[in-house]
Amino acid sequence: MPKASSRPSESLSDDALKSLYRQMWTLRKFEETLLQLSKDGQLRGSLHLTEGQEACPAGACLALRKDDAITMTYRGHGYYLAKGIDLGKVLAEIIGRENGTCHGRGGKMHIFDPEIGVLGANGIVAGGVPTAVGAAFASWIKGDDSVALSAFGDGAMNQGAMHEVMNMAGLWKLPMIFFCENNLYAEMTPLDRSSGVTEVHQRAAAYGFDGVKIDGNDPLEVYDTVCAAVEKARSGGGPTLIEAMTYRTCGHYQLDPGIGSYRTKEEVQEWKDKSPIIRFGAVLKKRKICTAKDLKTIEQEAADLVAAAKEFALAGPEPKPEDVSRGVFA
Amino acid sequence: MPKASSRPSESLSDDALKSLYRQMWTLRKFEETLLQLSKDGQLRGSLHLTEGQEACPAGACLALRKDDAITMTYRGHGYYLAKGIDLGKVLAEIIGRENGTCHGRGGKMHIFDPEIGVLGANGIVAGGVPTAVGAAFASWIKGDDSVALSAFGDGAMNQGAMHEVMNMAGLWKLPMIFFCENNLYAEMTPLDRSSGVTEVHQRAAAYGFDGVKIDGNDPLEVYDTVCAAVEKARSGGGPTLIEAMTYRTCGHYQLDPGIGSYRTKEEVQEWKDKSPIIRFGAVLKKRKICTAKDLKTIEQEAADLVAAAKEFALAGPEPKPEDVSRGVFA
Amino acid sequence: MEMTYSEAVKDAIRMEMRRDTEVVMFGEDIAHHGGMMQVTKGLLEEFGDKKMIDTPISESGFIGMGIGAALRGVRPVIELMFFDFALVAMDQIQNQLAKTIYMSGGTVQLPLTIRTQGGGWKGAAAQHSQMLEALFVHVPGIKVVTASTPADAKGLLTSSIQDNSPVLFVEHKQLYGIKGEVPEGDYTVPIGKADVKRSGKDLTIFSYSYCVHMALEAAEKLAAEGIDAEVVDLRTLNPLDFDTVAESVSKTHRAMVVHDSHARCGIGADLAAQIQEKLFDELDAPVLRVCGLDSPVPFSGVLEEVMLPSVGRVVSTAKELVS
Amino acid sequence: MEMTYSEAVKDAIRMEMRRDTEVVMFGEDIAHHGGMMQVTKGLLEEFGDKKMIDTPISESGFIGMGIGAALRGVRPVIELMFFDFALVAMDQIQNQLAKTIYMSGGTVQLPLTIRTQGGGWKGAAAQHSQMLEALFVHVPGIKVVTASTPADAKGLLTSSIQDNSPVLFVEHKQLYGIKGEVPEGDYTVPIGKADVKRSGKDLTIFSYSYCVHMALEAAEKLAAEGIDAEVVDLRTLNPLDFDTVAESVSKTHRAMVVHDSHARCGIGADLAAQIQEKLFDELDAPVLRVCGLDSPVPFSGVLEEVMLPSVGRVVSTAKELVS
Ligand SMILES: Cc1ncc(C[n+]2csc(CCOP(=O)(O)OP(=O)(O)O)c2C)c(N)n1
Ligand SMILES: Cc1ncc(C[n+]2csc(CCOP(=O)(O)OP(=O)(O)O)c2C)c(N)n1
Ligand SMILES: [Mg+2]
Ligand SMILES: [Mg+2]
Repeated sequence: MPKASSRPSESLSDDALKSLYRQMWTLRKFEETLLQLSKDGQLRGSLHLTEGQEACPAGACLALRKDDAITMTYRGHGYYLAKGIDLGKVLAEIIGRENGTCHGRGGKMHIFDPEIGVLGANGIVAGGVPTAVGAAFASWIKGDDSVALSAFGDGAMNQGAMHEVMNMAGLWKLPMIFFCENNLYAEMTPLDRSSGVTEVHQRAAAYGFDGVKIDGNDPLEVYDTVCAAVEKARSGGGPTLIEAMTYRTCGHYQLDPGIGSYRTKEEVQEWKDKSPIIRFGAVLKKRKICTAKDLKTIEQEAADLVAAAKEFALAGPEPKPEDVSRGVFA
Repeated sequence: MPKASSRPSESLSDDALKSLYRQMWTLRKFEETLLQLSKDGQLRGSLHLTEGQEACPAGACLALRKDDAITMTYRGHGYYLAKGIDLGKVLAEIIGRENGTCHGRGGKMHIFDPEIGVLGANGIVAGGVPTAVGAAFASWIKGDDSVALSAFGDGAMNQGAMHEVMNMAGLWKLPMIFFCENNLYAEMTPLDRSSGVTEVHQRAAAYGFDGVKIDGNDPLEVYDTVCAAVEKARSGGGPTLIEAMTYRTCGHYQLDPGIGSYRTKEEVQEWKDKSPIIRFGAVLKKRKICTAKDLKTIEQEAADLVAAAKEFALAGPEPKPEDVSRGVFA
Repeated sequence: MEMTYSEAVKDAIRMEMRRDTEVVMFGEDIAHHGGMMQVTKGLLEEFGDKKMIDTPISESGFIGMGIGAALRGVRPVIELMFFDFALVAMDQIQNQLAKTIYMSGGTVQLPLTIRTQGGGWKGAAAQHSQMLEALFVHVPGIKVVTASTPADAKGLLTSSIQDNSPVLFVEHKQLYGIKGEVPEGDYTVPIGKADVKRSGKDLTIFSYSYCVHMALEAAEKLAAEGIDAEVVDLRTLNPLDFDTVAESVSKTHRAMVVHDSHARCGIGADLAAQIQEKLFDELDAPVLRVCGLDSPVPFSGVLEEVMLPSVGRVVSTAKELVS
Repeated sequence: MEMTYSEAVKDAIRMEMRRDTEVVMFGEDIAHHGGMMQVTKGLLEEFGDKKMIDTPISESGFIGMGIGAALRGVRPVIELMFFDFALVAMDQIQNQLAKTIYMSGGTVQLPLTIRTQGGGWKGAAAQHSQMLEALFVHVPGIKVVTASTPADAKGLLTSSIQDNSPVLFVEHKQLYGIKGEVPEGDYTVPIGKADVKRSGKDLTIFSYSYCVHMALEAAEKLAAEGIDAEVVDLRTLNPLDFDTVAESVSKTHRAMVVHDSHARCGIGADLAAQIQEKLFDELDAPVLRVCGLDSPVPFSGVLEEVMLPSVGRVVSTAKELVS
């Protein structure tokens, strides 16, 4: 597939662009808060942050309708946030409270909110992709025009389940967007040590649909590309594999420094300079949509949103021990 | 990959060519015997015959050394025969006798003879492919020059495990030959209803190695192609995916008429006319290597081999009931 | 109306597809061919190819897709051709399907039925003969349902399809041909209820699926020798109807379990553990088991015969129990 | 020499790799990074990249490849990062690996060890906390080995690597940091032998892996109340050392089982069934169980705490048992 030729992003209003910027900051502030909560011992277990990859979820979800479906990974905070999940409730979930999105049962790797099409973050690499393809399958069966998007990493390309559902998506021309965040590493393993073909988007040819490689650190390019894929999907044109080039400037999880053993300081710094938030801020300034002060204000708005969410979450009750077995079945 | 440009088959002696012809007849006679045993109630369970596909195993195994490894499917009789398994013992196995290759425990879907590199027929679609890739992996680890070949059907291309090991074979350039017998159907499902890309060999590009499509009903073309792939593999050039176009002129298993519900009489007849045995016999005649009478003689030799094997097998004892739990562990 | 088990299964699917337009079937060769066991023959013609869908050989993929479809208003009935093939899809079944409702905090429903068949005595060897129900009882989140008669097959499969949680409905190779009276029209049998298939007072034989018939046959033989066996068909293995189990054991004070799957960590072990734990004082003898031996299913008929349970083993174990 | 469990595991691998050039390790991030649990750190430097191999995230593929490699003179030691991920590779583990020796009629050897780790109490939730050993005991063909101490870890992993049958060696998240005396140099502990970790006369607590420590702690508490508990570490779950089990039960006449995996069709059920079956007359009370509850592992700490066993539950169950 050639890169998106139409640029729907050009018709985004100034407000929409600002809101996109705010979305990325919200994610960043959200994750900073999670990290702090983890350090404070109020958040259990490992935490997979998105730092440096914010343009992917923000740009992709802006191209989706509320009734479109998404699935994502343990590194999926950005997607459900941008899809419109309640910030307070999801933060409560991540600290295991009863007022959380999933009443504290799921936790940060397992966020569901089907009302807005959030069909699960996932702890198994590629594990949630079939769910999304199943949602696209449902649209195809019922003949409605909703689409599904699944976000996953470059490492997920080598799981069997991914292959199986890509084939079926291609076979039936399902309204599906495979959104690969190629951040060049799977945990500590660089792409060229896990796959003979490092041009991930080329895999699409094996399934008879289009693959495209884009700058995943430009939220507008992400938005335009997903818009094109969505349009194609809604009109029966079948799936698209998008390879969004990006980089996590943090470690794989909170205890991984992310620098030293498998990535050099220079490499990480290079990508920090290409951080989507900084870059997009510069664009907004250059296009005179925001002053430096406006940008600060937006950042602050994001921080305030997250602060309120944190307050809500921390005030939430713990689940009741006697309810432990509730919800094994519907 | 372009089709094999060198034609090692041109230097096969007349005897070797005759033996190739005999090999195909041996398989045919072997399977006719199995079918008869099944009808007579002396062979249990379902039986997946190769009728019409004989050129694939005969041509492919001729290109292998004894110390090369193979795996195959439930429709794999041709491979272990051509690899040199003891005919009597394997027939004994298929009727469940103690003197069978696997002492009657494995049965027809599970034939092992590691002495000659036979690492298992398999009941799970694509289930044995990782074993073969593992054998290639062992060669790579140990730095020896043996190769591995796995034979499977078009339907197997859509299993996750296949994808995973193709990627690793490509990544490490393992000495591996993926041999796909594209007989256009998986059970009763035609290829174009199971895959968006019906040109199976094109899938190889997704893993960074060569794919080639050949006439799988011509044993010499099969031989030449496998020779080229083996040479490449032995010299560190990595894997090849061979898509051998063929057709089973019988049913999927002994109770499937194979005509009517999912394939027309005409379609099947068309392929019967292209039967590799008939075609190759005509070549031998045309090249004046055999007279019509010679061909009959060879057919008879094959029949005699199988008859002797049958006699051996039927004379074998049943396993002892009290030994049922023998061999769960080594 | 008399019909075969296979017809009863089809009847349930057909009626549910007619009643509820959300019901969609998919699996390998189920539509055009009507299924390897021919259970779904004719349904494509009636319901069309957006309701009866042939899939590629991608069990992990299409079972996983069932989850997404179920979360989006489809009620999938998936045919898994052989029980053994569940293993290629195990992550999607046990890490995803079984955990989704719980992980969502009970905020989603997941109406999905997997129909499959297992069992031996066919010379199908180690990879086509397994009964793996214990694996699905061990990992919580999926209801595990079996049926030994055509009527139960219709009633329980109907309930399974109507259920809003994932159900694994396990059929058996040896059962498709058996005949029995099946109620016409709407007919459900509740999930989670065992059934006393034969009443008796000297001991209870617990079983399910095909082995119920083995137990009933053994009970007749025992009756001829003056031993009166009760036969309880557990039917649903998860959730287990322990009330019925307890009632029977409290009456007979002697219990055994018969199944063709492996013994270790099997359903018989589970039941024996629960019975002795909760009804220790009721027991006049240990709970005994007649199960498949702990080896893969051998190909040889002679070996398969001894590896799997038999009426003879059931009878002799029952005698040991009452002696 | 005192070392951590994690160091003991590494010691076993390193010694076997030095001793036997056929031993090769592979898995995700095990070579360059030294493993997510850092167990294999430094081995790449010593043995090179044809002995210590990082794989893609393709568990089904590389475990399957282990089979072929093992049949061709390699002795693979495969790291499966989390026990939960066994489910993506289940066909290769249970339909292939577990059955190959039997299906070959015992004509092949299959020396392959899968090392993995499970267990909760970490807030890792439903897909990263499972102990799935019962699934692998149910389907025959794989030896299932656990170790609760650093010494056992070294001795049993060494035996596992030397074994010519497939072994699943199950470690536990909670164990890596514990310290203990470990014999230097060659040291093996035989597969198939349980170990009395504490001798007692009033009841026996059977356990394995991390929960052994819970049982020992409970035993101390019980001792303070005048109850003398024996603690038997089963260590190998398949094949099971029933002789040691029987010896202990014949002494104490009261038994219970503690594990953190699910109860239904679990190891505790299996053991309870066997004990009551074979030692009915020895038992003064039913065999009781303290297990993980039959729900997925919840994320919330409050819930995880009650879902998993605890010293408190072990103590109170033990008291119930002797009362
Ligand atoms: C089936 C499975 N295998 C291994 C893991 C452990 N694991 C968690 S994240 C990860 C790396 C994934 O890399 P990638 O898909 O590139 O996503 P990224 O983390 O870079 O966003 C691995 C191996 C897992 N969760 N599931
Ligand atoms: C994992 C798995 N799924 C389904 C089956 C049932 N099955 C046996 S053969 C077959 C068709 C395979 O087709 P193909 O790979 O083209 O090989 P062919 O039979 O045509 O030689 C199927 C679906 C199986 N054995 N294993
Ligand atoms: Mg990545
Ligand atoms: Mg085929």
